[in-house]
Formats: sequence, structure tokens, C-alpha cells
Amino acid sequence: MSHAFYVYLSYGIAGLIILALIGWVWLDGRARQAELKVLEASGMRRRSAAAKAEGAGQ
Amino acid sequence: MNDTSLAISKFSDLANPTRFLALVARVLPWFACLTAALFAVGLYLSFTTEGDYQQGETVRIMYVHVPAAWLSMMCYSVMALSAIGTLVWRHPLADVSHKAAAPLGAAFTLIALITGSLWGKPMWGTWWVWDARLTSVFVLFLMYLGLIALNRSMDDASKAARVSSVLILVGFVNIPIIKFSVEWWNTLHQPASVIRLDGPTIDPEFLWPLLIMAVAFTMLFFTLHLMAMRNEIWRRRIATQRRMAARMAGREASP
Amino acid sequence: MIALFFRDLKLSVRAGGGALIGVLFFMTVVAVIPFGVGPDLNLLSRIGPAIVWIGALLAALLGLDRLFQADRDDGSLDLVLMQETPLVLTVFVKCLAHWTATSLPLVIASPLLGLFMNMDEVAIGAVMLTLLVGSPAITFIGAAGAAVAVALPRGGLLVSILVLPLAIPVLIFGVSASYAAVQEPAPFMPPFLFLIAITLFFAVIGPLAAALALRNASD
Amino acid sequence: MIALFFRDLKLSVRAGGGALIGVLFFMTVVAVIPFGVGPDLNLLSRIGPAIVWIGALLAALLGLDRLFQADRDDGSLDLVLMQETPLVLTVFVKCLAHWTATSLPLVIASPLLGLFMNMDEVAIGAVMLTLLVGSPAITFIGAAGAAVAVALPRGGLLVSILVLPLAIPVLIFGVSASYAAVQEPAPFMPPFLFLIAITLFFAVIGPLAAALALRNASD
Amino acid sequence: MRLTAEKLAARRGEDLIFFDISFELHAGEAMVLTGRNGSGKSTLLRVVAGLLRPDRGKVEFRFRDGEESRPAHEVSQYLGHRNAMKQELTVRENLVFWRDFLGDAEGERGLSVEEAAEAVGLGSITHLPYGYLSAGQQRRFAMAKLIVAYRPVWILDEPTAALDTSADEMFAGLVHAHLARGGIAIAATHQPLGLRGAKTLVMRGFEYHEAEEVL
Amino acid sequence: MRLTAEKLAARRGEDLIFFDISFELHAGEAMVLTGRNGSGKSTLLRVVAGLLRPDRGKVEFRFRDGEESRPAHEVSQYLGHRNAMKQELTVRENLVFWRDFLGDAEGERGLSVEEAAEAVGLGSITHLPYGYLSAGQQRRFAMAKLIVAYRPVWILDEPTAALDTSADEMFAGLVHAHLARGGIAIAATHQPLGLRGAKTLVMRGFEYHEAEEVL
Ligand code: HEM
Ligand SMILES: Nc1ncnc2c1ncn2[C@@H]1O[C@H](COP(=O)(O)OP(=O)(O)OP(=O)(O)O)[C@@H](O)[C@H]1O
Ligand SMILES: Nc1ncnc2c1ncn2[C@@H]1O[C@H](COP(=O)(O)OP(=O)(O)OP(=O)(O)O)[C@@H](O)[C@H]1O
Ligand SMILES: [Mg+2]
Ligand SMILES: [Mg+2]
Repeated sequence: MSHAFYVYLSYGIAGLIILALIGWVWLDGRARQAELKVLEASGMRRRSAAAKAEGAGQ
Repeated sequence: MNDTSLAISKFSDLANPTRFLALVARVLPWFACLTAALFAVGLYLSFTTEGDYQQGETVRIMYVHVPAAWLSMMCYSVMALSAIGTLVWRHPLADVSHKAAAPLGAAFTLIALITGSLWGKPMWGTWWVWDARLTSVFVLFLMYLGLIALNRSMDDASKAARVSSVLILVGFVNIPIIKFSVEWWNTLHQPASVIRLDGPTIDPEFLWPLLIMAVAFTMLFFTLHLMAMRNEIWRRRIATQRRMAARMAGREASP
Repeated sequence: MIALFFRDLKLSVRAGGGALIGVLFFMTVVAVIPFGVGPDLNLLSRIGPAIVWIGALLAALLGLDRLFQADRDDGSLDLVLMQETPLVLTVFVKCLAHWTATSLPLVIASPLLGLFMNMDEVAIGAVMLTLLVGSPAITFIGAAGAAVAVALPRGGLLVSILVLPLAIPVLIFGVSASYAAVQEPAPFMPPFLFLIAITLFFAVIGPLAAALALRNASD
Repeated sequence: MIALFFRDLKLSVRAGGGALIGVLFFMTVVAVIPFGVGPDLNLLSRIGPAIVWIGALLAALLGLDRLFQADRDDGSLDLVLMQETPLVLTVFVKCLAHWTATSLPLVIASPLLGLFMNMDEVAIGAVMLTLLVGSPAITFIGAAGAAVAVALPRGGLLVSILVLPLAIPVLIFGVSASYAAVQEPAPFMPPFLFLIAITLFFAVIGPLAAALALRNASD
Repeated sequence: MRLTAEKLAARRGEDLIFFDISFELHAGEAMVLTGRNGSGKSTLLRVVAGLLRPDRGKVEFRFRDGEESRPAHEVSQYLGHRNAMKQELTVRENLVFWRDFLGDAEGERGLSVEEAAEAVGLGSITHLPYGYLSAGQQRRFAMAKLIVAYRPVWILDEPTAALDTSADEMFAGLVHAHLARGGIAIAATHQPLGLRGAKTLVMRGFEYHEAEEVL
Repeated sequence: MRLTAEKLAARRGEDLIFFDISFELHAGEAMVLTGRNGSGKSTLLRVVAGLLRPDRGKVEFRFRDGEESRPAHEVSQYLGHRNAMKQELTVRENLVFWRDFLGDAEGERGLSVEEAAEAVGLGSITHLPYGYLSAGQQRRFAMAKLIVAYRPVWILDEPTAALDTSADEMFAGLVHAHLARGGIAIAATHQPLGLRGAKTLVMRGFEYHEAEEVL
């Protein structure tokens, strides 16, 4: 096989792995942000409730 | 009084990661742009420079292989530094840092392994030999995977961080072995020609694209590392908030 | 029963870190070999099948001895013993779960390792096939040993005398079938069929013996 | 400390059958290899030292993951962690006991296996000597892995994966010293001294890392 | 429906622990075993649960008015000194496993995992790994196991060890509900369990005497 | 000689279990920890025993009139939920091991194994393997461990779980003898321990209050 084949294959595979890596980190971040939003939407109420409960406990 | 001191200390606990998140948000776009630009220049150079008289076209594999190989070791060093941070200062950011770096390191090691064997086929006539350099890199790859597996199999994040930092530090012996394997054992693999005490011995024709690609890879690593750390911090916040919610629900149910 | 299967699977995956672990383990073992025998590719490809089989045996041994001990220590074994479902079946299912969690990944990963060991395609196929067929036998034998370990607080010695010698025939037929597939004069089928027979035999005997030991063990 | 040594020794002999299972596994490995390389006695004796070393390395893994887990499960580890005696020393003594119970028998059995592999006297002596000197290093590295396993509910394969890569240098120097003793040009001393150095190095690093991990894993 | 033990004797190793123990329990009855340490309470319970072979005598469970007889251990749930739950799994996974593995006795319905967790007063933490719970919380969930898979006979070995006072009441409530449904319960204990109308059997090593019903 | 805990706070996983707990115990004093299940008793004891790092605060042991200070865990014996004895060894082997391994605190003498076995009321069975004992007998021998190797501070987590009533008295006797000798004891419990003049600390999860000396 020609040398060019090896060159392009290695660039290709390296590119693929890097793209997969970037994609994974990116998507992971998106998913976490979405979860955080959901929690924030319901979480504000909980946190204040928690503070109240603690305040009442003292 | 108790309440306020608790609140403040908890706030300062969060302060570091919070400040870190703000910082990341600020620098990340710049890092990303810089990385892209460096890759553009690096790739352009690596395809336009002359081939080697000995190795012909395949020398271009070097521009991917060598930076990836360097990064695989640098990433481990970053993890080792973070591990010290975890064990000595017990800094939560250090925990996050080495946990986030492990998959990145594994990926770069994989690239070095694959491009290396793709280079080996035309140069040495075989995909793989069990020589010291190649095997020690393979061992590095296994160690990355082992650390990932270890981290995944414990769900107390801070304990997992502390325990795996011990292993990271013990495993650090492998890095000098990789670096100097070509000198300690005579192997098929190229001896170092760039990073050496008496200056690079490589032709500047190849040096420039190599260096630019190396910087590009390094920037890529740091960009991804920052992003992965940010993800990890978010993940922990979510877990904490969920647990808090569950606890409070329990409190209300059974007063 | 299905619940038991999945619980055991979950336990070994959760605690050990997943199916990845088996493959990783195997790769580590194989990576160690060339350091010993040297990078001679020819030699490597010759001992390849033997190494892969030894790796499988080792993987089965690591953790197998705790198959019932873990359940005894937390009291689950008592509840399991009280069930109406025949105990043999329960033991069989536990063996299957253990095999799925530790040996199956090895079977699946074996082609990869064959490549590392520079084996040719036929040899790789043969090793994979023999592993698939033969490795359950090791698990079943091991289960009997594990049950004895629970039964006798000081049964440790007995276990090793019981399990390994019984496992050797499996190993030998597995390895020789793999070689027969590659080396010309030797026929592949006879040792392979023998391997199947051994596995079937132990699939019955192993759980039976284990169930018997467990019944007499409980106190 | 001496009390700890003898208790651990007693436990592994009484409960685990430690010594025997290691030796049996060792013999199994050595028995299976000839099937791979065929009846070529010359070749066998050539790869003999390597096989014996690999067998010893793998056998050392059996049971290693439970080194601290057993103590954790019954609460002894808590008391041990509270002591004034430096934890490193305690770990060191535990390692010694484990080595005596499992690796020493291997060292003693190795000449027998050397005969199986058709090795000559010098080679057998060299293998035995290198094993004696090198195998403690494996135990010490293993202790670090075992300490990590305390944080895990179950150790098993994961521990071996973490330990094996680190054990590779031991294997390399052990094997090359054994070969050097037989093959003329190569000098025996340098790799042998290196092996000693590695063992000493790990005798310090291993218990240190294990102590560190134990301190951090306890909860 | 009744559980009968006839002239039971049992050995541990070579030593005779007790002999000639008989009792009979009808639907809705409970029995409390007491006695000093090492007097054989756990041994008796393990015999009833079928985990130890009695040296002499037998334990039987008859239902449909004595027509049908089954070995007692097949219709029992046993809660021993140890909780039979896996540290590595979450509480829910543990409970779901036991529900699926044990199944319900014919024609009966155990509670759902959530209801059972509510019943032991820990409704909100079924998602935690079992190993993360305190000793008392672990014991409570081990009790929840009793109600996710229904069995007419409960065999309980020091059920309230590690429980706080509010949990003691919770436990008594569980047992009373079980008895009201026609169940049977045997419990070994050192502390008062607060069971109304339970029989008492005092283990004395080689002797025994069956006390009258106490409050 | 005194044990001081200052503003302790501890986490389990990520969750804060308690904070701002302080107490001081002088030679001859005992403290009883109570509170509902999961309120953090065991966690506090593990912090005092040095097995868990406190999130904030510190525990210290001062003696020779405050001149010398040592980390508390080095002068303590800890008896947790688990007994720290090996099933495979006999009782005597177990006890001898702990005596040799732990050693005595300076200038003090623990009892011999036989005397200790007598003291917990089980003098005649030290030759049995530990795994052959009943739950209560195992717990008693775990206590015998406390007196074969003398340490001034005893940290006890539900010491009387599984003990019968006569053993409860035996236990109270042991602790009183220890206190009379100038020792210190901290015990978590759900049952009355019968300790005269012990302080009480009620764990409330996030709050706490230190009650007066109770009988
Ligand atoms: C799978 C196989 C291979 C692996 C794992 C591997 C690994 C590595 C590593 C870790 C480095 C960095 C070393 C350092 O910084 O000192 C490196 C550098 C290098 N490799 Fe490879 N390599 C492989 C195959 C090859 C092949 C086939 C060639 C070419 C014939 C090659 C040529 C080079 C060159 C020229 C360098 C740069 C050395 C320097 O200037 O410092 N490698 N490789
Ligand atoms: N290993 C652990 N990891 C995470 N959380 C834990 C762990 N152990 C206990 N916890 C949590 O810490 C809290 C306090 O537990 P702790 O064992 O201190 O309670 P306790 O007062 O001793 O209760 P009990 O009376 O039931 O023994 C509990 O809510 C429990 O869920
Ligand atoms: N596995 C065993 N092998 C041999 N003897 C045993 C075993 N388990 C218990 N024994 C012995 O049997 C006797 C009765 O034990 P058992 O556990 O039934 O007592 P118990 O009444 O439950 O006591 P406790 O209140 O302490 O739980 C004890 O004297 C004990 O030594
Ligand atoms: Mg009992
Ligand atoms: Mg507790």
C-alpha cells in the first residue's frame, strides 16, 4: 500500500478520535446544564424550604 | 451564630469552584479560537512541507504522532500534580482535575498508539512489536483505563479521588520509563531528537510544523480539560442538590 | 431466578467496574507475557492459545472463591437456602451470572488478544470457540469449590485441591483443541467434542455438588 | 508486630489454603505451556525461566485483593488504623506474612517446575534465586492495590489490573537475570542487582502508598 | 392455619443445645423467645427456618384446616442477625430483588417497595446505596423486606437491635398488622418488643418452660 | 487527664451530618450518646476514634495536667458495630493477638486473657473458635478485648446490642471499674446502659444539646 494511505489513515483516525472526544465533552456539558436547569426550576423552592426548616430547628 | 458560620464556610467552600467556573466561562472562547487557529496553521504546514528523503511521505505522520505521544505523558503529569493537590491540600478542584483528565489522556494515548503502529507498518514492516517504548506506552494506556474504571466503581466522589490519587502517584514511575526507554534499552523506536539536553537535532524543516502541531494539541488538551472539569463540577453540584432534596423530603416526612 | 441473575451481574459489574474490567484484565495479562518470553513473535503466536486459556482460568479463579461467601457473610445465603426453588437451579443461575460477568468478556475480547499475540485467523477462531464452550466448565467446578469453602470454615485447602486439578482437564482439552485447529495432522473435532462433553458433565455435577455442600453447610 | 505476622500467617493457612492454591495454580500454568510449544524440549528449556516467572507473578495475584478487605469486613482494620505504630510498618508486616504464606511456597516449588521445563541446574538455581529476591516486590506493589480495594466493595479483577502494569519491571529484570545466568555473554550481576534495587524500592513505596490509601479509604 | 413444633432437639457441633421443645401457634398469634446469651434462641429459630436440621422432632405448617401440610421454612421469612442486603446496591435494588426472588405466598400481595419504605419510616432514601445507611436504618430496611414479599410466618432474630425507640413502636405496629392479617410471628429478643398478647418461651439451655400469655 | 472535642463537624460522603459539637470529659467521666437512627452517633464516635477526619474542629487528649497532648485515637480503644475478631481463630488466639498487638498504655496493666474471660462471664469457653459463639457471646468477648489491652479512653458503639439483661449489668460493672481507675468512656446507645452519673449528649442531626448529668 502507498505511503499516502498510511498518512491519510492516521490523520483520519486521529481526527475521528479527537472529534469523538470533543463531542463527548460537549454533549456531557449540555446534558449537565439541562439537568441543572431542571433542578434550578424546582430547587429554589427546596432550598428556601431547607433554610426555613433549619431556622425553625435552631 | 452557628448558622451564619456554617453558611459562610459553605459559601467559601463553593467559592473556589464558583470562581473557577466564572474564569472558565471567560477564557474558554479564547482557548477554543486559538486552538482552531493553531490547528489550521499546523495542518497547512504539515501538508505543505517537503517529505523526508528517507521516510518519504510517511514523515507527515510524525506531526500527529509525536504531539499525541507527548500529550499522553503530559496529561499524566498533570494528573500526578493534581493528585498531590488532592492528597496534600485536599482541594476539590484537584479532585475534579485528575478525574476529568483521565479520559483525555486515554484518548491521546490511543492516538499515539494507533498512529505509531500506522507508521510502524511502512517503516518497520510490522504493526506492533513488544519493545520497551511501545509496551510502556501500552501500559500507560492500560493505567488510564484502570483509573477510569476505578473512578467509575466508587460513588463517593471525594473518596474515589483520594484513593485514585495514590495510584496515580505510584503509577508515575511509568513516565520516566516511557521517556527514557529508548536510551535504556536498544529498541526499534526513534531516540528523542527534539526534547534533549543539547538542543534539538531535527531538521528545522520538520521542526516548525511539529512544534506548531504540538502547541495546537496542548491547547486542545487544556481547552477540553477545562470543559471536562466544568462538567464534573456541574455533575457534583447536581448530585449534591439531589441528595439535599431527598434529605429535606425525609425531614418533612418524619419530623 | 432472573432477578438473581441480574442482581449477581449487577453486583460484579458495580463493584468491579464493569464488563470493561474483564477485557482490561485480559489485556494486562497478555501485555505482561512478552516481557517474560521476549518479543519473539513466532514464539508468542505459538504459546498464544495457552496464554489466553490461562488468562481465562485466572480470571475465573479471582473472585470465584467468594461466590457464596459474600452471600453467607451478609446473611443472604440463609434466605436463598430457605426457598422452594431447587437449590441446584439457584446455584446454576449464580454460576451463569458469574460467567457472564467475568468469562464472557474474555471470550469476546480473545480475538483482540489473538491479534496482539500475532496468531492467525484460524487459531483465533478456534481459541474463541473453545473458550466459549470450555470456560463455563471452569466456573461450574469453581462453584463446587466455593460451596465447600462456605461449608467448612477451614475448607480452604480442600477447595484448592478440588478446583484446580479438576480444571486441568478442561484446560488441556481446550488448549489442545485450539492447537489441533492450526497444526495439520491433529484433528480438531475429537478434543473439541470432549470439551463439550466435559462442560455438560460439569454443568450438572458442579451445581449438584455445590447444592449438596450448601445444604449441609448451613448452621 | 510479631503477633500480627503470626496471626496473618495462621489465618491464611487455616482459612484460605493460601499456599496450596498458589502452588497448584503455578503448576497448572507450567503444565499447560508445553501443550502450546509442543514437545520441543530445547525450546521448553529456553522459555522455562520466563514461564516460571510469569506463573509466579500470576499466582501472587490470587488472594492478594483480600489482603485488607477481610480485615475491613470484620472491623479489625479500624483498630489497626488507630494504632500509634506507624501504619507503614503494619502494612509491611502484613505484606511479609502474605509473602511467607503464598509466595515462599512458590519459590520452594520452583525447582520442581524447572525440572518439568527441562531446565539445567544453573538455570533452576538462577530462577529460584531471582524469584526469592524479586517476588517480595510483587507483594509490596500488590499491597498498594489491595489498599485501594478496601475502598471498593469487592476487589477481584480491578486490583490485578492496577497492580500488573506496575509489576512489569520486576518481571523484566527477574527474567533477564535468569537468562543472564545461563547465556554466556550477558553478565548476571547487573540485572540481579537491579532486581534487588527494585525490590527495595517497592518495599518502601508499596507500604507507603498502601498506608496512604488506607488512611484515605477509611470511613 | 397453624405452625407446630414437636419435641424439637438440636445440636450445635456436638453439643446438645436444647431438647423437647414443642409449641403451637395459630393464625394471628405471636411468640417471643427469651433467655440468656447462648441459651439457644437463634438455634431454635434456625431450626424452625429449616436452616439447621433438628436432631429430633419436626416443625410443620398446616393450612386449609390441616389438610395441607408444608415444611415450615417454605412459608416463612427469616430475619437473622445479619440483614441479607447488599452494601453495593441501592435500597430499592435490594428490595426489588428480594420481592422478585422470593415472590409472594400464593394469593397474597406484598406492598410495593415505596409503600414498604414508608412503612418503616424511611420513604425518601431508597435511592441510597445500602452501605451508606446507619446501623438502625439498615435494620429498618431489612424489616421492609418482610413486607414486600408476603409470607405467613415471620421468624425474627433480635429484630429491634440497633433500633431507636420510635422504631420500636413502628416494629410493633408492623407485627400487629401482620398478625391481624392472619400471620404468625416468632421473635427472639432481649428487650421488650411491645407485642400485645404474645406467648413467651423462655429458653434455659437444657430446660424450658412455656409461660402464660403476658401483656 | 481530659478529653476535649471542640466544635466538631463531620461529613459522610458530601452531606454534613453534624456540626459544632463540643464536649469535655475528665478522668472518671462517662458520656452517653443518644438520638434517633441516622442522627450521627456512630459518625461522631468514628471521628473521635480518628477513623474519620472531621470536617472542622479537633479532638484532643491531654494528660499530666494538660502538659502533654496526644491525638485521642492513640489512647483509645474502639468497639464498633463489628467485633474485630476472626471467626477462624479461637477466642484465646483472638484475645492474645489483640493484647500483643495493641499493648497496654504506658504504666498500666491489662488483665490476662483468662481473667478477662471471667470478667465477661464466659471463663470456660476460650478454646472455641470465635465463629461458634452466639451473637451475645461474641459481643461479650469483644468487650473482653477492652480489658486485656488497657487504654484510658473507651469508645463504644451500641455495646450492649445482643446482650441479655445479666450481661447489661456485667457491662455497667466493667465501665464503672474502668472509670474508677481514672478512665473515660463514650458510648452510643438506644437502651439505658445503667451508667451512674454519666453525661448525656443527644444527637439531633444538625442540632445538638448537652443535657445535664442524668442518673
Ligand atoms: C505504536 C507504536 C509507537 C508508540 C507507542 C510510540 C510512542 C512514542 C512516544 C511516547 C514518543 C515521545 C517520546 C519522547 O518524547 O521522548 C514518540 C516519539 C517519536 N516517535 Fe514514536 N511511537 C510508536 C511508533 C513510532 C514509529 C513507527 C516511528 C517512526 C519510524 C516513530 C517515530 C517517532 C519519532 C520520530 C518521535 C519523536 C522523537 C523526538 O523527537 O523526541 N514512532 N513515540
Ligand atoms: N459510609 C457512609 N457513606 C455515606 N453516608 C453514610 C455512611 N454511613 C452513614 N452515613 C449516613 O450518615 C448518617 C449518620 O449515620 P450514623 O451511622 O452516624 O448514624 P447513627 O446515629 O449511628 O444511627 P444508628 O442509631 O442507626 O446506628 C446517616 O444518615 C447515614 O445515612
Ligand atoms: N456455628 C456454631 N457451631 C457450634 N456451636 C455454635 C454455633 N453457633 C452457636 N453455637 C453454640 O450454640 C449455643 C447456642 O447459641 P445461640 O446462637 O442459639 O444462642 P442465642 O440464644 O441466640 O444467644 P444470643 O442471645 O447471644 O444471641 C451457644 O452456646 C453457642 O456456643
Ligand atoms: Mg442469637
Ligand atoms: Mg450507629
